[in-house]
Amino acid sequence: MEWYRLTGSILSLMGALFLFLGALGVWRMPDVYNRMQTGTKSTTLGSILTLFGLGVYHPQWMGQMLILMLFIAVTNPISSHALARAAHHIGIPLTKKSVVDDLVEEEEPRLESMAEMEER
Amino acid sequence: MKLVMVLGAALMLIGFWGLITRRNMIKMILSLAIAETGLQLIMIAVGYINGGTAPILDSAVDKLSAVQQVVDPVPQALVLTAIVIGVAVNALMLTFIIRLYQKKHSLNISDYKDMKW
Amino acid sequence: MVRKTIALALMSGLAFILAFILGDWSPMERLSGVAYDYVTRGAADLGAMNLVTAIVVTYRGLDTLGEVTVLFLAASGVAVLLRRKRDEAAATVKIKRAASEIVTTGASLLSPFIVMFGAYIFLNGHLSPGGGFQGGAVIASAVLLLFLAHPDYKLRHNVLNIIESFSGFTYVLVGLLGLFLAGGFLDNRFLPLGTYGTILSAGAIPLIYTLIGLKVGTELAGILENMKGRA
Amino acid sequence: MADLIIHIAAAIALLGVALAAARMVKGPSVADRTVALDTLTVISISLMAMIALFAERVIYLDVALVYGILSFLGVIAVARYLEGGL
Amino acid sequence: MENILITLLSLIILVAALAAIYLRNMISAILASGLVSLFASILYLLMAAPDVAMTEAAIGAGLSTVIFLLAFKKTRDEEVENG
Repeated sequence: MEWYRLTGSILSLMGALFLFLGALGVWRMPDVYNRMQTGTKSTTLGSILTLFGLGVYHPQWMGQMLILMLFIAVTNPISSHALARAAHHIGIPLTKKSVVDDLVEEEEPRLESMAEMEER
Repeated sequence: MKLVMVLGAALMLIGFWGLITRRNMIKMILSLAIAETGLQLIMIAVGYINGGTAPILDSAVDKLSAVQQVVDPVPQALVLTAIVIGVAVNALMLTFIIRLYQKKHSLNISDYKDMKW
Repeated sequence: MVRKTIALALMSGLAFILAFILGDWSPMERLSGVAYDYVTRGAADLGAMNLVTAIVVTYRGLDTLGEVTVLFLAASGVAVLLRRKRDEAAATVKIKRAASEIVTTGASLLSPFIVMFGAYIFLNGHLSPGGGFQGGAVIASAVLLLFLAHPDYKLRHNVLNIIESFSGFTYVLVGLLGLFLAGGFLDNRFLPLGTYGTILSAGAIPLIYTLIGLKVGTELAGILENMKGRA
Repeated sequence: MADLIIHIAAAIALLGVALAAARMVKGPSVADRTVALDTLTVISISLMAMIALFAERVIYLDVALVYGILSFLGVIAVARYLEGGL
Repeated sequence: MENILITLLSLIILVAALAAIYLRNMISAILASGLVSLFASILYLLMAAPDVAMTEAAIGAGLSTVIFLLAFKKTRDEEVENG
């Protein structure tokens, strides 16, 4: 038993746990925004850990794994940001338990200016 | 792999069922795409050999005994082209639907009776 | 519901046929027939590691030519059907919501990488999975990302048309070269086979796959642009 | 031992796939379903890498690479449609 | 392991296909068909067909979803315009 195999497999086990927790949050959380948070943040960390663990397990594959991790780290925030903005735009309400909504202050003036543009 | 064949057959049945019973034309194209996926799954499953590996002869496959190790590459080549053609034909059908909609402003297939005999 | 009953009858008929076919089917034990030939001789004959590529490009190259023709017909059908008249185009100008800064920055950052990745895929078609169709789809996805980030992004049509016609013409020309200089139509052996397993090997396969990739990419991008409509 | 741990990791990731797919089918609004699809794509990239490890073929990773760089397109498309910008 | 994987993926594909046909909301149906194509891609990978899996991933991930969305939007826009 080589040490790096054990290290890599334990790393990817931790990553898989984070993936599972992210999916559990998607199932259990009360509203869209909370689901989005667990479903993207936690799975980003989980997939990066899993891929890094697999790269440690199989050192010849580390290059591809690093590229894959880079892709995930770049693309995942973009998609979650676009989705959150869209959900806020179409007016999906926040759950009763949440306390702040900072995007409202930013969105309101922009919405008004858009309405003006459409009138013109 | 029998399971995948059953899955492909079930997908074909679901797709054709949707194609017959749905009235919305975009839904019908969606059902047709699902039936297509089922057919492609069946074709790939036909070429599978138990314990086989991908037909790409790099260092992981011994070149001399490759015949005993790899799966059948011919169905894969067929399905490869079928997928690309499928998406182009779907786009063409959706274009027809857009044109029909611009004429009659309806997506319901029952409103188009011009060709009924 | 007469219609549902008829549909149910049809479905049960189809299910019966499928069950009849699948009932006594069992997986193959070993390769046989034409697949056996391709696997045993393909690598040595054509110098391609990826046997699927060898079949798509060379052994069944005529099918691929037909496939590219179907794709071309579908793309031009979409273009003809969705062509707009002048007054119609002026009437339907709409204000679309601009994408946020993160999406536009991400699009301009990522789309060159995606195009480069598509080129990598179709240049390595004979060594690893992938090839012209996948690479073309990836390139069309880069165009799609630009469309999503900039709603009124315009492609240059004449460049697109030139690339498409040039690659289609050269594809047939390479096929004819194979017919005259080597064994048959679309034979790849009129170029040297090179060292097995390097990027410049397998004769004309990288060239043919590059042409197919360009053609598929421009056609899918054209379909996308026509369906999006010129704002 | 190490092999067994990787198999357990794959099983745990599969449980996650089942949960997110359940949200995908149930989800009351379109945004919920899109979030679930986003989660599923990220999990399935890891799953593809694990399948490559089980099969001991490095070339399977190319599929994961393609999916990794293209998977966010569908989610962005739906998001842009929802906010009226497609 | 592989058998469990194939069984679970097949179940999810079946449910997603039924959802794609029976959901009232068209966007949800399009998303469900995207899910079918994603898991079909993993099944292709399990059946040792990486070329096909790559094609399905490249086309199912972005292109086909977007083509359906564009067609749906085009048949919706004008409805609003024309009352």
